[in-house]
Amino acid sequence: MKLKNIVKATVTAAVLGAGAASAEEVKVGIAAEPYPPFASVDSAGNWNGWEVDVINAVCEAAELDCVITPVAWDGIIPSLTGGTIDVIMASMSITDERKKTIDFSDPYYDTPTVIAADKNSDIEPTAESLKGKIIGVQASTVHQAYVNAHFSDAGEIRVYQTQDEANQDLVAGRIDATQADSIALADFVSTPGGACCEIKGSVPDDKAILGLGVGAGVRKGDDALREKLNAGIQKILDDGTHAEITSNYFKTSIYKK
Amino acid sequence: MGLDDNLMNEVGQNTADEAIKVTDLHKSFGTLEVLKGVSLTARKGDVVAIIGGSGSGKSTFLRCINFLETPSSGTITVGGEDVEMRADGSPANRRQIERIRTRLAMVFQAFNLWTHRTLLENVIEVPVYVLKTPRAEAIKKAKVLLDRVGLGDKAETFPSFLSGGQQQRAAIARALAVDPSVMLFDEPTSALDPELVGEVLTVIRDLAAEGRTMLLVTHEMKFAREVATHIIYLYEGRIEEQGPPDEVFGNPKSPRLQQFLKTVGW
Amino acid sequence: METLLDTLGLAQSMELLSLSPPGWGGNLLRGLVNSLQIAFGAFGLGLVIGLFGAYGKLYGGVVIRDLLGIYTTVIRAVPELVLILILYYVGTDLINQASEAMGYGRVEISGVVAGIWVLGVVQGAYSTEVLRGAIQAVPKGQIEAARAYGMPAFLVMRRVTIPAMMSFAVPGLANLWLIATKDTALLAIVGFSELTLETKQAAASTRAYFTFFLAAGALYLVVTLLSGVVFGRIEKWARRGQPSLRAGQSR
Amino acid sequence: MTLRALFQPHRIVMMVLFAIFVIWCAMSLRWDWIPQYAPLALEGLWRTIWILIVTCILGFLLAIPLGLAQAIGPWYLAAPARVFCTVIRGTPLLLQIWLLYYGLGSLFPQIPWIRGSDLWPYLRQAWPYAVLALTLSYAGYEGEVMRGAFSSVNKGQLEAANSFGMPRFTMFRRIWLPQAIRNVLPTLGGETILQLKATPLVATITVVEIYAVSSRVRSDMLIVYEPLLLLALFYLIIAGVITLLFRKFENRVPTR
Repeated sequence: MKLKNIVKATVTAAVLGAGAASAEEVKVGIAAEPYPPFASVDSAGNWNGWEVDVINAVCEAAELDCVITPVAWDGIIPSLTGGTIDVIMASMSITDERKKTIDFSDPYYDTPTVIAADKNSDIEPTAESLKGKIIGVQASTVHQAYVNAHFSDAGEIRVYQTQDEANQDLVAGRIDATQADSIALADFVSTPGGACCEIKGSVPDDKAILGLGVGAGVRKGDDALREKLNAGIQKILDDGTHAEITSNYFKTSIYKK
Repeated sequence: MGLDDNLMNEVGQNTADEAIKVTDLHKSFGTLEVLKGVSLTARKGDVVAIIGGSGSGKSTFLRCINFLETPSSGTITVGGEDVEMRADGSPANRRQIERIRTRLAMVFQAFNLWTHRTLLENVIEVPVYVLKTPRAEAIKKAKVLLDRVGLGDKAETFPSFLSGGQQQRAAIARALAVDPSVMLFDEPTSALDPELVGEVLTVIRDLAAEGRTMLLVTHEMKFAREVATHIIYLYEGRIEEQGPPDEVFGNPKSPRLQQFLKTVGW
Repeated sequence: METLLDTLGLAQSMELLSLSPPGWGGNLLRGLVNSLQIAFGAFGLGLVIGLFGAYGKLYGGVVIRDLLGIYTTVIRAVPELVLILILYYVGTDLINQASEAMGYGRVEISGVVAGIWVLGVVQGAYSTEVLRGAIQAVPKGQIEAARAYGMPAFLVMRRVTIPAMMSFAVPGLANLWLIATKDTALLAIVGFSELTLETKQAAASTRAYFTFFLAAGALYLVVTLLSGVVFGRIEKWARRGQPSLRAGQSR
Repeated sequence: MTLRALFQPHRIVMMVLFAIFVIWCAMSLRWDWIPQYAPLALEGLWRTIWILIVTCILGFLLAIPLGLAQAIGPWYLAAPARVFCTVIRGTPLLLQIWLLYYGLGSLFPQIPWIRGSDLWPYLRQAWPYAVLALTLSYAGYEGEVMRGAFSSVNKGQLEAANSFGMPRFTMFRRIWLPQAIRNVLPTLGGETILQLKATPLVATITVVEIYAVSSRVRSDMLIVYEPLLLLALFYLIIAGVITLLFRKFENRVPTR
């Protein structure tokens, strides 16, 4: 009987798939959408990049058995609170708004926020200069919040699922400028694909929105894990692992004391 | 062969021979009472033909006997076994009904063969899946039965590819496959083209001749008179007249029966 | 051959699509396997829900019928994307709460299972309607005959109703299967690494958007066309007893 | 449904339970964000609705030649129409949208004159791609439906028209098309609801319709269920309105 087999297969799949996770395993959530040079997937399906290396180093230092789990950036916080993942380490800035829902570890990197635009344009990272222009940002980021708050005079604020799509539209000329993390944009304009554009400078700081650097997010009250992560971050900062990883990717430090 | 209730009670020792006994059966659809107390007893080997105009309740009566319709009240005894009923006439014991149904093989007006199965599969379906007969044995028997109704060469054909007469003969083979103690025929030739009626009647006639117990709802008066051992004439949910065929057809007493026989061109 | 590819500017595309790294063809195929797995599971789960749903709608009590009515109406009026998000979060939330209440701690739900659950619930609503229509299309007499010969209800369903309704249900189910395969693409938005997400990742990493989107489109199309052939066969088989039955087509 | 049917005991119980659920939602979930986002939501709602209407009309207009070509066209028209419908129906809409937006978007930098053209201000926007993708999708599905509708028009009536010397185009316009449309009318409502359900996909190419607004709320407020539940309610209402409209429309057109 065919139907019976289908039922059997479905039930088996559900039981096998929903098996309880082993207690020690820590699922570290990263964004499923590539965010080079921090995290991107290669054609063999492996994740790599600065942040992935740091995740591995922190987990090793904190003696945690980590599993990297890609989830949609757009739903990464619900995935954490819902238990699909245990930690967010996806270049998430520590902001007051987010702290209402989740807890953060100490920051493990902090970089300025910049505006990139076409080399031939005279755009500057100021509200006056961006008046009437089309700005692209990634959804659910501090940049989206910042642009909404500070560049409300812009002609249009276009919201993308990934920074990559915003970059793509910048190249295609469909947006005039994009705001993102300096490292991510520096990496992008240095590639052949991003040769059209350049970084026009950092935007005026607003700690309340842009946050206090990038930290690891954990569920509220998950203090044991947060402490472990803090210890791990501190350890790789102290023993030079952090600097060593950074030197593999960048020319300067991306950690501010 | 007296079928009268009172008579039957007098010859009580003969109840072992009773194939089927229905007492005071009522059936209503909503406010419409279709059967108003019908009783009938058929002993082994009896062929009871039920005749009557349309709307007289003859098909409903047949369908109540194997609970395709739920009777409103009355009792039904099959092979000496009382069917357990609730006060509202619905079957109290589903298992019992299912068991009894396998002994009452029904032949429908619209054949109702399973169109997704071949004739052979249709015939072995109930023996194999309900009566748990070994498949090989069921197939062997089914082939004999299909041969008997003249469809031996059509065993692997699907019903829809056959004429109505062939389908009805296959349906009779399907009924025979369960070794029924009573066969119920619900106007088996009404849906057939006139030229196909004969082939089906021939099969039924043979079955009657070999002493099968049958209840037969039919419009074929000539045929009824020829094969039946007893005739029941239903009028508006009641038995208007009954008796041996020669009496009922030869010398109808009720004016309604006389009128009825006139209209059907007797 | 190679010069031809070169002149058409396709050589680069071929390289990008090659099966072993640095080509991304392997990723696409992996994504396709995931997509098909989810589609298959969801379709199966949908069938199970649909069968119960159809029987419930036809023979259930008033409460069951009303509940099923609400289920099919809501599911068929709300976009799959929204349902996927709601069911995904509700599902993981409920399972975790249940599991924590029983003292097991949080449970990991694999992407494939979550995808099957989410799409299966959506498929179930459509299956319910398809199967209900098919069951109603089975001639009453055939079911009556089965009952008249003493078949218990479940046996009637297994031996008569379900096989007999197949010929009416297959065209609709074929459509549902195609919807299931295409709906897996929506899971990309929740971050499951199925074909569409793999495609997007490959396209973003190589900037060859056109190449990869076209390649993925071709893969989906192959699945569709092959499914068409397979369902054509199934339909022919299901209709073997009916010489002249024309099946309706709907989306 | 009559009022009486609505007030059967079990339905009253269910409605009470539903009311309790609604009250519970109102009490225990966060709704303080609604005033802040209401204008944006209205804008998004309006965009969803006009995209739906425009793409359905354009798609239907395109579906007529597609259906006609497949039903009676010569092979050099029937074959492409058939391929078009197969491809549209055989691939996910999401992929089609991305192919149009990002695929074409990646080609523009390579073709400089496009940026200089008068069309560029439109090509920069996202909505033309959304409208194009949804129109083609609707045309693909509806073209298949129209093919069946054209084939099922009674040939005798066409012969009758022919015998009165009606010009071919008049015959098409006066007899064939109205009957074909009447044939598809019952399915059109369902197809339009399917199109409604396809509209949120355009949010992934930055078109701010109602779904995109709910995503914005979700990410701004870090809440999950509230905007999604409200969103589902919106779609239910729109789908209900579509059903009612088509029912009214159908009643006006006598069938058979």
